[in-house]
Amino acid sequence: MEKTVKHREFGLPESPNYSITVDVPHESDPDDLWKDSRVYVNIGPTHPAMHGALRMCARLNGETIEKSYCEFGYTHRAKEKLGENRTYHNFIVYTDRLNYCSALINNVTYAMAIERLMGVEVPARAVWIRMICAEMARVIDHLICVGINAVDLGAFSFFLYGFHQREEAYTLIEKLCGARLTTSYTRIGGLMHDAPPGWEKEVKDWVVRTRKTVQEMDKLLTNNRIWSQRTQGVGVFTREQCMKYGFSGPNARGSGIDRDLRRDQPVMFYKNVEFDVPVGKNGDVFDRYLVRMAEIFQSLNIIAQCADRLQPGPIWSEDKRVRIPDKDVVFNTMEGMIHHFKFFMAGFDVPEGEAYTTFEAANGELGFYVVSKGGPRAHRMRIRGPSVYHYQALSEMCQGAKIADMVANLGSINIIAGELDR
Amino acid sequence: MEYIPVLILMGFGALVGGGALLLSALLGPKSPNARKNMPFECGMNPVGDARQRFSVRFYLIAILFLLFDVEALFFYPWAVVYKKYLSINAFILLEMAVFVAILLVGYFYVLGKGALEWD
Amino acid sequence: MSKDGSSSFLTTRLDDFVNWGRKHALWPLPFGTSCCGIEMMATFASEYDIGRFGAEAMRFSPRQSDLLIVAGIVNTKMAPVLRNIYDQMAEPKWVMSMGACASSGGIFNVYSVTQGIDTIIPVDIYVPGCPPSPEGVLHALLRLQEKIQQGDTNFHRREREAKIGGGAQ
Amino acid sequence: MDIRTPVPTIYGDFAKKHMELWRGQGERLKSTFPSAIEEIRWPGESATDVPIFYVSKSQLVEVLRFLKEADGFEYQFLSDLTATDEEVEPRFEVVYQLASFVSGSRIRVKTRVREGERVPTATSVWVGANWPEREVWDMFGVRFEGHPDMRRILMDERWEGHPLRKDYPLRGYQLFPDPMPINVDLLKD
Repeated sequence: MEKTVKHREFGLPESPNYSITVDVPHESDPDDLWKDSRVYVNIGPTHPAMHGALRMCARLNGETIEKSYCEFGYTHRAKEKLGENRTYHNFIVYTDRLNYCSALINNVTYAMAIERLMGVEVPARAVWIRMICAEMARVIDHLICVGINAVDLGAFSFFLYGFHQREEAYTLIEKLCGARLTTSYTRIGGLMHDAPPGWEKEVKDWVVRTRKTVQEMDKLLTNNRIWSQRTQGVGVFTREQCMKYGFSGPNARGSGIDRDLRRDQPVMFYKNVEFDVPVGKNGDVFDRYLVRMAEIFQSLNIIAQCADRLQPGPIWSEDKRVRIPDKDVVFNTMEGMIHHFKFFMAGFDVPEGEAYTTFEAANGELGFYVVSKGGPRAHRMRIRGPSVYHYQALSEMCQGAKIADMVANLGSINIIAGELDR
Repeated sequence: MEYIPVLILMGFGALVGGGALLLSALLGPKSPNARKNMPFECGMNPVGDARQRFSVRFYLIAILFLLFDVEALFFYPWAVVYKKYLSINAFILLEMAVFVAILLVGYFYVLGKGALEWD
Repeated sequence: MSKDGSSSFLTTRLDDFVNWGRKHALWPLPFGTSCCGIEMMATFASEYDIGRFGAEAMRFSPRQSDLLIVAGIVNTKMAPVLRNIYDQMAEPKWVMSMGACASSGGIFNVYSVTQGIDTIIPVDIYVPGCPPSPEGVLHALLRLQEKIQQGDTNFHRREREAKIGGGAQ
Repeated sequence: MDIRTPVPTIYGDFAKKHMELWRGQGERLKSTFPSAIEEIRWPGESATDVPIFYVSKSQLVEVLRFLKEADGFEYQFLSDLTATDEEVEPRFEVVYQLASFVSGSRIRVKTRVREGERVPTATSVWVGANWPEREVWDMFGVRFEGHPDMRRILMDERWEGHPLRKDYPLRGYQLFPDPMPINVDLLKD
């Protein structure tokens, strides 16, 4: 690839002219005062309304968007290519950079995908902790999505309330896995290490405080006249459109599609936990906001139930292929040290096969399609990010809407650049 | 007679405003280059020229705002002397009512003509 | 201003004063692309309030900002955009490269990621961490303020070179 | 101990529960499209979680439409559309992951494509297939016949090479002086 740029070359290759003059059509006829010429505007990667690095180019007639197309790929980090070049154990680090607002859900889904390929059973305590982590990640993801949606439409204090609860959740997650955002907590066949003693007690206190705060947030915004006028009837997406575009998660439930993978396709212990699935009616920004707020309360109930059922027990599966030898065995015996070395350097072999494992992530159906040809590395690691299918519908959703409504639409479908560009 | 404080206020305002501009012009380093003079388009290179014809609606809304804003301006001197003259006779209220009534007529005319509807 | 670019007593006092003024009013441009953007939001939010250090006025246009915080990965599609934004910033400008991805490409040594934004723009301060904790970002901000006070950032170097170059023409 | 042994906490006996539904669907599919279905891999015999139907390229869109609309199938949800590089001739396999809300079952439809061949687009069946097809073109170089705007989606439009191919190096990037300007003719009616 001779086009490869040397590593330390400073600055971009210079280009002769900076403003590329493309002839923009001026079809405004002089006699019609009311008809103006179309404005071609580029709401580019660095824009407060564009979460992460997204880009929308639109043709405007005054304030209304007549035609627009969206672009992404500005944070493409080649995770699928890395999936083919990293062992299954090393790839865990990349999974929590997918949807970085709820990193734990990606870890749990990836661990499940590989355990399913290997037929590995994880002990009950690890599954219960994984469920608590997944639901906690869902709560903080909804908090930031609804918060940012409110900030884009002007309600800043609503965001600060949500962010405070998020910080408390961060401290709990930091106690659990040492990192606030990029957790990398689950392992194939178990967890990194056990939850610190008394952790579930603190989780339950956090649940009580968060429930109170979210009720306050709900009072602050739901009956707020400005908020309902800015969001009701805006960005309406009907059931058929959602099915056509492959919507899933809160965006689909906001339009009345009653589907939740935790209930329809139960993994882990979601069968023995009661929760119901909030479904909206008319699929506008307000309904998606209400569905997310209701889901926060449901997830808090699930966390409380899981925290009650947590019993002490092993967190690692007994399967020899994935079980990392304990430290004293590694330091004192030759076999332990060799096993430890081989496990981390060469990686364990996953038997040949392919599986498409999906889980209800915070903003939709997150799927890992893993094809393994028997080696320590995947032959193909495909990550199905729900944001791709949601962002695809943005130009149809904003057809004929005002620019300000486009900002509300984008905030409501919760696009995360990490899992959009992979 | 007591216009000195007003002059002081205006002078102080000019001083702060002008001073800030002067200081930044003097102390501020200047290094223009082609990419810096390009208009900011969210990081992209701009396409076409910015001289586009805008619809008349924007101009209409601007003029209407100007009109009612200046109307609000006239309330200030009236409000200052309002308390003193009210004790003499209540005619001051009638004067302002007439002024507002005339502008309300204009407002309802604008509403009737539908100038405030956007599309 | 003596020939070799070192400054006499009077201008040192003025430079100190000007640097003091600049360091306490660093208006950031949050160039948040990926995970570090979320940690940057946590730094701006009420818990680790960056407003205590004068950097609260978050500006999204390069014309009104002094400090470009590149939080998150800059891949090959984003590099020209970053270059445009950096060039369009008004002159006293500094760059904080937040996180491992911005500083060195981090764990993504792949075909689409520029290995460190210092191959694209001159950087004043690097913040380690993936993502760096808000305390790390605040520490980097204070450290940058010290550097501005001492006057050994890229901007000051450019200014001195311009003076010497100016003198030579 | 591999994909065939069900794991209770992950999908449990998903394959056993839907097995006879899949068998029935497989038979009906083979009878309605005798020439189109080249091969079927069942979860029990081969190492996969759901049945894989290998469909020939020529009748791909009819089979997908049939799977979507025929009663007894109702796979209205296109969960994912991607491709894999098999390195052996025919090189690429385009994969359609379908899910049904009615029966809750999932199946996988694959079609084998040689280098440089074109696959009929599925945007007429699901509009949501538009961007994933562009991504398959960007990453693998498999073009889709009849696609509204076949452009690169992840990489810059001036990028050379298709990164997810097995012979493409992991490192080494190409830099461009200017970002892509706004594409005005995409915005014309």
